[in-house]
Amino acid sequence: MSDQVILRVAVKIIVPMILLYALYVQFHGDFGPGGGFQAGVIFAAGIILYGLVFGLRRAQKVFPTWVARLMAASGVLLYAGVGIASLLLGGRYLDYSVLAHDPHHGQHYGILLVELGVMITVCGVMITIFYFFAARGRETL
Amino acid sequence: MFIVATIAVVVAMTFAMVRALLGPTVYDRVLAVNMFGTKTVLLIAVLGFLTGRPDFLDLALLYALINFIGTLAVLKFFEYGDLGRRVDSEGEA
Amino acid sequence: MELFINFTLLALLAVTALGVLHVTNLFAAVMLAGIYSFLSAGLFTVMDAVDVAFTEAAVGAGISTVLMLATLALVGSKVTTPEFRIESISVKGRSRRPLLPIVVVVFTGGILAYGTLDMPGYGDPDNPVHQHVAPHYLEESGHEIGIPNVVTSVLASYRGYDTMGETTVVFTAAVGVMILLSALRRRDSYGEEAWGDEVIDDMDVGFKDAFGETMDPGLAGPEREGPEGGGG
Amino acid sequence: MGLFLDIVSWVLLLSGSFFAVVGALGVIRMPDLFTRLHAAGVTDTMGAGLILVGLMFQGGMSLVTVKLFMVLGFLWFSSPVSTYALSRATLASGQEPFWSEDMEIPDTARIPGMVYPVDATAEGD
Repeated sequence: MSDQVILRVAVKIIVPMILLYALYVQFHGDFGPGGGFQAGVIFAAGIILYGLVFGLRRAQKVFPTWVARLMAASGVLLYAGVGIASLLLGGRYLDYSVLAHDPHHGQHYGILLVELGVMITVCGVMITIFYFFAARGRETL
Repeated sequence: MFIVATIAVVVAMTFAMVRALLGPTVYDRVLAVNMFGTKTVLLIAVLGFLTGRPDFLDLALLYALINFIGTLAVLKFFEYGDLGRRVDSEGEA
Repeated sequence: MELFINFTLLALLAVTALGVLHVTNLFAAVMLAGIYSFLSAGLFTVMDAVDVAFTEAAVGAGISTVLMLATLALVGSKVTTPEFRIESISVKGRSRRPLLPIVVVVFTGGILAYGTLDMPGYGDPDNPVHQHVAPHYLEESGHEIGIPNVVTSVLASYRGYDTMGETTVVFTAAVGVMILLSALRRRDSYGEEAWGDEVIDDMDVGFKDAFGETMDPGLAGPEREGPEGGGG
Repeated sequence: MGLFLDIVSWVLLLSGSFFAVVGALGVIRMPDLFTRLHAAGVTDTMGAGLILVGLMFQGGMSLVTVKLFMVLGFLWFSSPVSTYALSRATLASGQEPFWSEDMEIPDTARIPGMVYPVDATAEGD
């Protein structure tokens, strides 16, 4: 099989756009449709597209497995940590109003952090699952 | 006028689906699914104008970006039988 | 007009579902599942559930096709034909026809459809859903939370516990996949001398990087055979 | 001016709908995959393009138009690439298009390792 230049060039152009769009979905989620879960999935889809065309090994150089696993765990940790922080600041668990002087700002920070946690976890989980499945597939070849 | 466009898109979707159901080879089905994705992008865009809320365009944008991935995954699978390989010979083969 | 679109999309959805059942090639089923996802995203859009449609778009079109294909790579795309299954059942003694499942399914479906007759109409403001907390969310979200998208404020703030549980579930799913596939790999490694597969070695190296050098010797692959030239 | 824009957008929408339906019809009616690809290309370029440009006229100078423009850009970017990949994979799988008997296939268009019926007949002679 000769090399597929068209495919690789196209993917090189479109992957950054997908990643950028994931960030847009993440941070625009307060105003329009979208949020952490969708953004995480889209980000992971970008990495997966890269892996599909450039191969698993190169994708794992760009986005190492341990990073994906670390993300999967640390997102949940961030989410729970926001809850703990609001406990320590005198509120109830996951009550973001105490995170800042103004309850509105507190809610903003809280939602931002929580959505970030969701995105990090979902992205890490999706990429981890893809890596595992793709690696298994290679064994059966 | 959006109504005409909507109906046309829905009819095109139906045709694409007939091809997906009939499709003698798997590649016909891939083609049908790819076309179905494009038609969904159009449907969402037109629906946004039809109902007077063009905010739905984010969704159309997402489909336009993501539709590509499924198609590529399927094709790669058929050409190489697995998803983890690089798409040329110099990679790992 | 919206009725027409709804009906057409629902009819197409039903046809796709039947098609998924009908085709015996699992690749074709995956393709049709992709169409199913597109259709349901369209329906969600018509029903104004843009956030749900967004999720469907991202997951259905992007990830699930890839993951289903990856699964097919592991299990193969052959499906056992119904004739074969009937034979395998009749071997046990009584010759059973697949009539009973159909009767059960039709009966259950009929009961469910009958149950929907008592439900309030779609979008009816008298729905129980719209009576209790939903009005509060809609009216108070503006000055309690202060962000324009009510879905996000419900998801992340009012129902923060639920979302945290969901995130944990997603994380648990990843842990489950890792455990299942790692266990399979481990069993393989006892029997075989070498992996013959650098990719998995790479993954093990990543594992070591993340969690230190203390690894179960059964899990760790053999030494990597020098630097590979690929990837560049 | 508003009426003029409306008329332009109607014409674009109508012709786009026409191309979408015709292309979809072609996807059903065409005999093999490569000709079907051609028909699907009509819906992807003309159909989607005209409909989206028609919607742009309705959207006016706003963010909506920018988004429509991006959608159109991505569609016109990704759909030829996936058509290319699809036709390539189909060729590699051994399915052959309707070659005419004496058709010249240039070397740049050949896929290494694939046997073309034209060569087979030439060698046979």
